[in-house]
Amino acid sequence: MEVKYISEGGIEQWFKIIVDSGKRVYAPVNARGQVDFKLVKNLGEVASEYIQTTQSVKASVYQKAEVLFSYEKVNGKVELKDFDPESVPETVLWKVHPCDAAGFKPLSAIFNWDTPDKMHNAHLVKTTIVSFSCPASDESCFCSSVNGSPGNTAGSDIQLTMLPDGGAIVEIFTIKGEALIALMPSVFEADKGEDKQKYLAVLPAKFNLEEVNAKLNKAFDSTVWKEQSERCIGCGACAFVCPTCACFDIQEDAHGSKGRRIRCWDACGFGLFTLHTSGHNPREHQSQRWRQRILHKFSYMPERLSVVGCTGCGRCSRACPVDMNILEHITSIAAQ
Amino acid sequence: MSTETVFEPKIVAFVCNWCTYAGADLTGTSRLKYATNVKIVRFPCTGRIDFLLLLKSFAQGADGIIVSGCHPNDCHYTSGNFHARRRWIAFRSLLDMMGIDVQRIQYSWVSAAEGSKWADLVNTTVANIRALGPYTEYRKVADYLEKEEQNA
Amino acid sequence: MSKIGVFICHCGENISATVDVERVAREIGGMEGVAHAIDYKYMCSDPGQTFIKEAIKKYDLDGVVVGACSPRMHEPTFRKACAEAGLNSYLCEMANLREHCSWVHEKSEETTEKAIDLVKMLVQKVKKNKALESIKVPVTKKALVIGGGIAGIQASLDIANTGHQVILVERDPSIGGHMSQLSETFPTLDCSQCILTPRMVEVAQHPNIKLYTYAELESLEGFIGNFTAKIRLKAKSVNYSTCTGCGACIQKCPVKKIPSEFNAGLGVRTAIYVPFPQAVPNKPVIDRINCNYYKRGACKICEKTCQVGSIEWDKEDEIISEQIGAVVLATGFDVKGTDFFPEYGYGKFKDVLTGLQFERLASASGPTLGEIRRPSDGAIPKKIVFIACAGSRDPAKGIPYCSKICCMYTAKHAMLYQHKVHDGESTVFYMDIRAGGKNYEEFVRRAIEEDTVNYIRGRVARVYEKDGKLIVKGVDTLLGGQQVEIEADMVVLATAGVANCGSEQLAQKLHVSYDPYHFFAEAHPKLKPVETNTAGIFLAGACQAPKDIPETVGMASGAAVKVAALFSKDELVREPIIAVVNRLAPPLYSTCVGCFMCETACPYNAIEHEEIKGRDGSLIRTIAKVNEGLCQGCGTCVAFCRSKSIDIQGYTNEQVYAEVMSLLND
Amino acid sequence: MHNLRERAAALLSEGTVSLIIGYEEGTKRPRPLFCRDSQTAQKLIFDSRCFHNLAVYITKKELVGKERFAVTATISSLRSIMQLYVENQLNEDQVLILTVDPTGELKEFVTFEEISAYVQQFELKRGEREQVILSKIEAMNREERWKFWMEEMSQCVKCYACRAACPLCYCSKCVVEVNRPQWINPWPAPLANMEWHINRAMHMVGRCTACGACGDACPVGIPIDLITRKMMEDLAPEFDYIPGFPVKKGNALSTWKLDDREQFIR
Repeated sequence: MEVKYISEGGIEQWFKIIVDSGKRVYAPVNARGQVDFKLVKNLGEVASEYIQTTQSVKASVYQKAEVLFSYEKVNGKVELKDFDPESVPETVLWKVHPCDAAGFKPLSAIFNWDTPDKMHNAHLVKTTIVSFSCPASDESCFCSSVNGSPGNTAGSDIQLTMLPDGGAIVEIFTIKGEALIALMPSVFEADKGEDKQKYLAVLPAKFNLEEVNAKLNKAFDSTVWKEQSERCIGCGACAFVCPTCACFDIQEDAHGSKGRRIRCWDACGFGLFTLHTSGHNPREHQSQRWRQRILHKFSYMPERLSVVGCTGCGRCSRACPVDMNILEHITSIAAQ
Repeated sequence: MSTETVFEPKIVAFVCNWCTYAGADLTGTSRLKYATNVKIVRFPCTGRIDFLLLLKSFAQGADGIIVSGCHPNDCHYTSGNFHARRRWIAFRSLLDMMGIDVQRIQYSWVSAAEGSKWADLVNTTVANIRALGPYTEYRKVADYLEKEEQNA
Repeated sequence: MSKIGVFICHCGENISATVDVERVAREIGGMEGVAHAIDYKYMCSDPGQTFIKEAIKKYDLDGVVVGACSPRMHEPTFRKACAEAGLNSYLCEMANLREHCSWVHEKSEETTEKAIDLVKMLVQKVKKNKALESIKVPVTKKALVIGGGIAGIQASLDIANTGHQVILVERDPSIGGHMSQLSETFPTLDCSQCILTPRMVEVAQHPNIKLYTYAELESLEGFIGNFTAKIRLKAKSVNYSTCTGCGACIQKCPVKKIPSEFNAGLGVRTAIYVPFPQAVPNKPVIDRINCNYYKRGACKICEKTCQVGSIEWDKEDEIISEQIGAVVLATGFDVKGTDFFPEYGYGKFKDVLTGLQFERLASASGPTLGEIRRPSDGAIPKKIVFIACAGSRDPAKGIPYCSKICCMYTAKHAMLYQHKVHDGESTVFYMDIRAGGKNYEEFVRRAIEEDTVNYIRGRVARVYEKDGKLIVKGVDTLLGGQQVEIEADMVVLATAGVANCGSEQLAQKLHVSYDPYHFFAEAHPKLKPVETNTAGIFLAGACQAPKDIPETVGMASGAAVKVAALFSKDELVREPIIAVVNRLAPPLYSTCVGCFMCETACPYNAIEHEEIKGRDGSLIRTIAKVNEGLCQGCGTCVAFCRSKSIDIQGYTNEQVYAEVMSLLND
Repeated sequence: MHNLRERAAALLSEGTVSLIIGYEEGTKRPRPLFCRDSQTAQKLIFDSRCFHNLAVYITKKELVGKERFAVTATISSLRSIMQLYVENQLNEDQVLILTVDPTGELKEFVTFEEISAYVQQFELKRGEREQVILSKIEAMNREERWKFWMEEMSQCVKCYACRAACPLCYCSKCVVEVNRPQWINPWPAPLANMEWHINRAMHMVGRCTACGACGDACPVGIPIDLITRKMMEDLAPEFDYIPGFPVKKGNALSTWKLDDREQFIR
């Protein structure tokens, strides 16, 4: 890993070069009273003074609905158009929080679990992640409880830590990162030896992951699920804002002689998610779906994919209309 | 104006079987001529016409829509057209609220005896929609891929 | 994949003249799921139908689309053909290439392309069609006839004579209608009452006919074979079971100056009255509007004179309910009054009469006992002018149609006048003489040639009074529009025949459609002249359009046969075009959540509550269920159901969706 | 301070009801609470901060079961509960409704009529937020409205939180899950989203009581509640109903008047 310094002006020039290089740049933008990743053309658009974007950066990497393949029947013959990895444009994700950057590891673990997911991988190959360490956090944040931290560099190609002078500590971790630096090496100065930790939010761990894991191993039949989930109204908000949720649905979009197969986001909280054609539903009650959500992230994934399915971004807690606060619920499980 | 430059709108007509469909039959038996742009879909009653079909028509490329049935009090099913009328009042104000062009939907009562009214309705509607031009505004968002490209 | 057969009809030249039918068949033949597509000169002909039947067997078709005329014309024909070839008849659809395409467009590329689209649309629909079985409903073999004129009388007798029960409802105190008011009838000049009254008596005495006079239909619920009619029996104030019809009360009644409806206002009647001497039933009713007792609370003379104490002062309207299987509408027509004509004095001139009033003057039972006398002074008119087309064929007056009977009765009137007043002089102003009908033309010629009636082709602009005479100003178009002025003693207007008052409201009660002039609409102008769009309700006589007696009688018998045919079976087979609530396997049972908003939406109260119970009998859910008998298949509930739990057979969501999509996907 | 907690505790211990759905303090604001014992009942609160429309739980059989239960209801919830009555979704023997009137007095209702009589005295008015956004939209021309809503709709992620939060979206199978035919594309896309929200609004005509739960639940902040609210406001005079005041005689779209407006019909 390489550490450098970049001045405020340097950041501006570098950002301009990145945009001019023709890459799509997504960065947090404050619009409609919400901060979310949007396509940006200049640094001025990028939001500041916020704790967390409403949706995770995931939403900027994958479309919410993606065409796996399309087809057309022309005089009796079917013409098939498969997904083309080359069609994915070079993308830079700017000002990603460490908890979002860290999300790509669990995502890859799921998508490449048995057979590698062509589409998922194509997106990652074309994406460079410039994360910014977190100077502040709120009551929903808990990255430090799930192997993360405000300065966590996992999943980042480059991480910036903003300094009082408007400049930043630049940590470069990957070739993709270096390539981005190489667009304008001149603006990068030698590391000034600043202590990164000084500029990070202070966020003590709220629970012990191993402890929770141990509890969960025995919790399958616990009454806790019903107690916690009674007020859950079964909407998919938590899943749709989550940086690691990967559940999807396959849909056919057929019109006369042409059509396409579409992969779109889904949520394990939906009643229909596991409904069988027969009418039988193995996860008939919301409590079972809630249990699935928690166990999947905190038990099954660590066991089977040796990665935690949660990065502690706290978005689900913020998005939940009925205050299903994941931090509160996990700590209560840990305390049992 | 040369024929190539004339915009030929696609118009779908949702009509009831008892009044307007029969009225359109009368237009035929009376040999009255009208534009070929309109194609009739037959329903038992205007009460049967689902607002989603109208939305779908626009999404699938219709530039205009005609919805027509029996005059008030003449509904073969007594009140199907009254229910329909309410549905359209609500639907219309909703579409307007959402910024969808309500001028592209022409509602009408055409009885089994009004063959000439049907011909006239079709011709004027075609003319109106032609003046409004193709409904690309709506169609543009119909296929989300295009939307994504606009993004990029 | 489906195997659809498509059959494109040339309809002689009707379709092929503007549509390239070969191309339609060719292009459709290339469609996904189309197994066979041909075109032929006359698909509805025997060989045409044979093509379809053979193709069904040969290609094992699972759907048929016939591109021909309107389904309203030949759908039954082709569905029957399919059924005969073993294909469920509801797997056959028609594309309307004639009324909706070839007849309304010029020959062009577009016309052919439209035809292709129309067929494609039905092909996509038929792919989603389901085999349906027709519904059987019981038939109540009792008919309701509304209106006791010659039409209603004839229909009642004909139905009754087939051995079925009939209920005849008449608004007035007696049956007979307009025909009983007529003097002689064209073209034979036989006395109207002489031929009518025996029929009236027959009705009264017929064991299968239940007669309700002075009664009106209150409401009609239900459907073909299973109607419930509520009938209002207006209070007659006279107990018919005891009344002997002696007429003493009528003699004594002090209120004597009420204009007689029967005499078209030319005569008078009493407050307790029988409309005319040959009335059936020949028993009086009290006209409460004019009766002293009901007006002022005092009199009761009739009660005193009545030997059998039949007067019922406190009698109230009674509403009875009858179960019936069919209805014949025979409510007849009415004529415009002279007050409708400003140019002829708005009815101010006593001696300007309507044809109907003249009938009464000429009738032996009339106010003048058959002598033609002026209402004003009772003098015998020496000069009389008849004006044909008074109102009729005059769009400006809102009556563009021809009233049909006027030409003939005007000729008759002139003839009767000449026979009664030998030195009289009669003139007829006419537009055209329409004397189509057996012996009709001969009849008119007789009036002109033998009875020297002076026919002037032209319109009368004005009629005004000048010292006791009526001055008729008109033109003779045959004499090059020359002005004609006649000093007449009497003017008779052949006023237009119009729909009877209240016919619009009645139509709405019965759910039958009516034309712009409020005449009831037949189901098909040529092939279903006595049926209405509402199954089980038939038309007889002038309530459908003005017509003369023979035509009316013929139509009444026609309607009677339709009723008899309906009553010939115990069960009626109905089209299965009805709504259905989906049912699924447990634990879902149905997607219906039982909000029952459909219940309020249904015009036929066809939505019932179905309780779904568990094995232990405990209530699981209550969902909607459609009554097969009551549902008429309008589909309002379908469009209304939020969860799409109700669908309508024959027009299912899948079917209409496929149609619409096929029009637009290209 | 009202005696909600004591009353709740009593109801539970006496066994009058087996469950009370109410509010407790949450991490950010009050949140729904399910009490099954008098001890939990001590967590109950009911004040102006209580926003959630608890009527949404009434139609969830897996929660309320077959036994008698109570719900603490705000005015908004009461309006929804009335509509649920109209739509045969709850029976008077199973539900006890608790509310606290503006004077702080605890009230209990069982029948539709009782609720109706109480709700009658409250008028349904636009709040500040509604006023601001709606007047903005009302000022726009058609093209601007289209642009505005397309921008909003392109945010929708089809999480259906709006549907889940609405007490009147109780269908066991929503039209968006019907796929024969597939009326509305199930994936998030501007048009599919637009169609979903138009459909939702149509299904709400004459039913929506403007509780705002859908808008509140939307994770991406689309003001969808205003669509149905605007419809309610615009159509109430037309179809003679009082906004947010359900009556037991069908629904605005399942009934009609002979003289309903029709100038737009040729």
